[in-house]
Amino acid sequence: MTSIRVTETPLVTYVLRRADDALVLGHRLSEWCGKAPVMEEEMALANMGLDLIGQARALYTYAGEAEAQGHDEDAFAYRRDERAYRNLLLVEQPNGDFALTMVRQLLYAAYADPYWRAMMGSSDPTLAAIAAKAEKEMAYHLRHSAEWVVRLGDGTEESRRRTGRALAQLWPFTGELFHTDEIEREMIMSGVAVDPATLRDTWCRTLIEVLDRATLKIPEDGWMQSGGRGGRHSEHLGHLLAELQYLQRTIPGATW
Amino acid sequence: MTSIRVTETPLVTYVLRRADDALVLGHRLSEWCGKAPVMEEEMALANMGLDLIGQARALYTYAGEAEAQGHDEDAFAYRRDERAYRNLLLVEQPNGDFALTMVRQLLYAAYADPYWRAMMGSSDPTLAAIAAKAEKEMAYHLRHSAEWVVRLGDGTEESRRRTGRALAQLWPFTGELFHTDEIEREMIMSGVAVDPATLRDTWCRTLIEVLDRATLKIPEDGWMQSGGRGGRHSEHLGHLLAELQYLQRTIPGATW
Amino acid sequence: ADKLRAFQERIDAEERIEPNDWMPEAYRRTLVRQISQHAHSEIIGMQPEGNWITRAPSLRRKAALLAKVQDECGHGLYLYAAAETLGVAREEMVDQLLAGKAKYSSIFNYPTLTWADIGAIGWLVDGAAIMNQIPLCRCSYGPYARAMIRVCKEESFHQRQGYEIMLTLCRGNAAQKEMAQDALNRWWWPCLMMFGPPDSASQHTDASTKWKIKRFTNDELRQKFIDATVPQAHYLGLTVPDPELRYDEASGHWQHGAIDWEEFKQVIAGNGPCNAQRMERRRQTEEDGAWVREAARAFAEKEKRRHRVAA
Amino acid sequence: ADKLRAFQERIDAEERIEPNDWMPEAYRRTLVRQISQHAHSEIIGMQPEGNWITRAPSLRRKAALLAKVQDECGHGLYLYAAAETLGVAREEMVDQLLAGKAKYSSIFNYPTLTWADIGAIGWLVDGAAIMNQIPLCRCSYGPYARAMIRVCKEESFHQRQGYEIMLTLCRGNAAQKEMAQDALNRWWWPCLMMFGPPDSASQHTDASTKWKIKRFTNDELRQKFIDATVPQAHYLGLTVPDPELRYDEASGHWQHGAIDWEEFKQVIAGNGPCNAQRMERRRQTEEDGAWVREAARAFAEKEKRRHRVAA
Repeated sequence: MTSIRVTETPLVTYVLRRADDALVLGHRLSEWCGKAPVMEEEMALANMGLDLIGQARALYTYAGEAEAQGHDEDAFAYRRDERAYRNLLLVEQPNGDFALTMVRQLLYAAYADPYWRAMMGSSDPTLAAIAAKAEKEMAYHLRHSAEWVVRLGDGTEESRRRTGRALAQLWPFTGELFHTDEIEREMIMSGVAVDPATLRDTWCRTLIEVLDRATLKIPEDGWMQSGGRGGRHSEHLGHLLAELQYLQRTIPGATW
Repeated sequence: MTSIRVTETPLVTYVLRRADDALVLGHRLSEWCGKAPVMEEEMALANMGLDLIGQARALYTYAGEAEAQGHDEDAFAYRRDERAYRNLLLVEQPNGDFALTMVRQLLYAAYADPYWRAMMGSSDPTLAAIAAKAEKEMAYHLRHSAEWVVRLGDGTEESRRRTGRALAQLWPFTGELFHTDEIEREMIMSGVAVDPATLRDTWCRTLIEVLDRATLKIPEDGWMQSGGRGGRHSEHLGHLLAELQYLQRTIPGATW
Repeated sequence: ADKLRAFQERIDAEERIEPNDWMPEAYRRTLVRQISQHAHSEIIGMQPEGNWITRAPSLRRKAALLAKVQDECGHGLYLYAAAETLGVAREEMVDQLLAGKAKYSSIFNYPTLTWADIGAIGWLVDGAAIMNQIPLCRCSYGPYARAMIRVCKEESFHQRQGYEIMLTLCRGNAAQKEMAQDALNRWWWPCLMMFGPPDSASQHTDASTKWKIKRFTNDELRQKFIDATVPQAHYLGLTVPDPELRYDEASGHWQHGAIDWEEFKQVIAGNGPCNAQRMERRRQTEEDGAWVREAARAFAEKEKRRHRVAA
Repeated sequence: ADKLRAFQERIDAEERIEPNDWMPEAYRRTLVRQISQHAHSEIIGMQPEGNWITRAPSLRRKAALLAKVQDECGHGLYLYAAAETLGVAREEMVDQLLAGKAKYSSIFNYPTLTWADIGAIGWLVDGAAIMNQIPLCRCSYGPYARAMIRVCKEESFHQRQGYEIMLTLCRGNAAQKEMAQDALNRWWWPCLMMFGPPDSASQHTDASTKWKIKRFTNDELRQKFIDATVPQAHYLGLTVPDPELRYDEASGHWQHGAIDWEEFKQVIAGNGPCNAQRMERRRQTEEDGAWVREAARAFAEKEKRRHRVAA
């Protein structure tokens, strides 16, 4: 067995969930490397990927401290199976075309930016410090993805069609952003975490404003998918992890 | 380390090379599953994939016997790194579109069919027995891929363009089919193996005949790529193996 | 009306109806709907299992899985052929699927997350399918009945194979056993839903029963499945994820807890975890393959002309 | 002729030529060719390293590699900008690359097969690049010289990072050390070829030297590289794959065996292991991104009109 077993406490689980969000989305963005539609966008996509991988590293490290079982950032990233990953379904969706990637980034950043801003007031000083850095980064992701979504939505027929389709495709994965469960409630009660329900209005307003400029409409709220927080993923995550983890699984226990 | 170390003798290496050809091409064909352009072709692609995986299994098992280090078929398939794989570069090339897959199959089968026919006379009875089965299978692959190449070459403008492009793209990988080295020569001398040089005329005649019906021309012999037999692959093989081997690498030593 | 009576008499006498025989329009429609749904299920069903072909953990399993998925495609093809005997073309049926107008089994809208899911699908999904399909081997419509005989034979082979995968995992290491239990946890309830809504809510049963298309009610088949499967789970050393499950000595049946029909409704309505993905993939495949089909048509045309000229 | 003499005098006085200064057409052409080739190399060079971003063996390495590839793109961008000061648009240069009319460094036509290749590229390829580029920081053309100062700073950071990857592997387990040696075996000779043909066969040296674009010959730079690198390989405990390599006490230089210039010729001619793949990928990327660039243009047009109306 090359997999670790995580000793889950509410704090460990809470932190791992955010770390997984950041890593998986960062990994997806890194898949664009060398394939961006304009060279300037290579830089931007890499920037955003680096921000997210950085957030993941800080959060994994903190999860390791909170767990106190000697697991470092790489143990969490490289040695947990798909079912132990706790990221949102939204962030694991494949890149699709550039419109899909940018809409995905917008949907996530419009949430993550106010989320981390609020988390700056966390009663947990480590999380508050991570939040201060992450908030600045996510504000940039929000700005950047919003600009592209506006440009694509209000660009050509083709770009508008693609952007609308991306929005429709990803919308069912946005419900999960605002879910809470027993674990999260415990963290909220103790002031460690913020209640995502309090972020929903901001998220909606941001999207309405951006999509309005993009000449697009927010989809009607239909059925929402969920499962990521409990490790019930889409079929896409397994393939991502097979690639991500291959080397550590092949030569386990080495220093790289 | 989850990788094995192969004790290479000329026979072991010779057999592993053919086994790797069959496995990698079979794996590529299996990637088409659920994506074929017509349902009848799902059946045909799976058939060919199964034939090749079957050949690989027989050959790996024989390599294990010849090596006598207790390695079974799965040890060779799942626990060798990219640099230890010995397949032709041709068979690891990504599927591309249906034209590329069929041209790749034609180029390989036009060689493998006469190869296995000749190998039925091998002085090694196990290889002769494997050859008898493989020859029948490869005759079908040749027929089937030839039919498609003719149909696509002499179909529409679009299909002709794609088929021609596939041929140009894959042609540089055909030189390797006819290479021999020290190891192979030893096997040829002892009557275990056939000299691939003796198959070249048949191969050429088959291709000229098929491509003629397809209204296409055999490309001029330019520079030929090689390296697969020595484990110097293209960048594509590593990604294929990351997927192929993931589970055995993750939970090593288990029975499946 | 005479025709209708004669038709029903043949049905009652357990005679097979054949393509050229007279049949009521509703009988034909019911059969087309059911057979094409069944064919679509086989084709869409290739996706969740196909997802693991490239990652199967041994060459033997890889070959068996590829062969299994190939069989499913074969089932789809001869079911389409059976439906075509009722005067509807395969293309038409596929178009209906792509347009979202035809259904397929809701079970294929769940994802395969681990290798154990391949075992669970063979054991449970194929097991449930067989329960549904064995009575169809005696279906009143000849071509469908004959197709089902062949399908059932292959399915029970698949089912044994799936069970054997589970058995191997359950006798394996802790990680493997955990994987097997996890798969059972996720597939159990969706499999019970495969038999359709409870009899109290089912719409099609009455006519289908009269015409001997259907011979058992949903609840009867579901009970058969549970009775057959629970002991197998116990033999594997797995826990069925139903805390209310208990054996009723009096009836000799295993009684199950309440099924979450809301989930079933949502999956049927297109909201299962993979509905969108499955349809998108099928649509993409059709789109990507269009140029190939066009080339094949163009070539066939040319060949025809050439033969005409030669003749 | 006066202008030409004045120009050469400025060059000889180590003055920088700036975009608006007069310059001979051949000087301009030489610079455009060299700078754009250099820019293309940075952009194409993203591919072999990019191939390992998704498989990097630790998060630290993953982030560092992604950042490195991003830097390369940045280098490409400011080199294109430097070339643009000579009156040629980036699009034009990229078109020339895609049409196969412009070259890029032949080293990027070799594949990255293992993680150690990422170390080897940083250590050897970037090391060789720096040897080539440090003299360019004093190149007579101002914008190019300034771009190179920035590039060199980042490259030497990358070079240290690559060496550190190799060091970690060489201090690791047997599999890792083997990986490192294998990478050195495959990259050594191609890296020596990066300095171009031997002086006896080089075409561009003369004019470029007179114009102080080039300050050392290919062989001089190659020797510098070997002298710097061989002791590093020894420190790593690796064997340089050149049986004829030996230290010449008299000259204080490492003397190397014969370079296979036929291989170099073939790679330059488009026959390297990855030439076709690299170009195809670049072409595909351009094609896939066309709709995005079109949308951005259309949006910018609309915005302009809107501002005009508002004004």
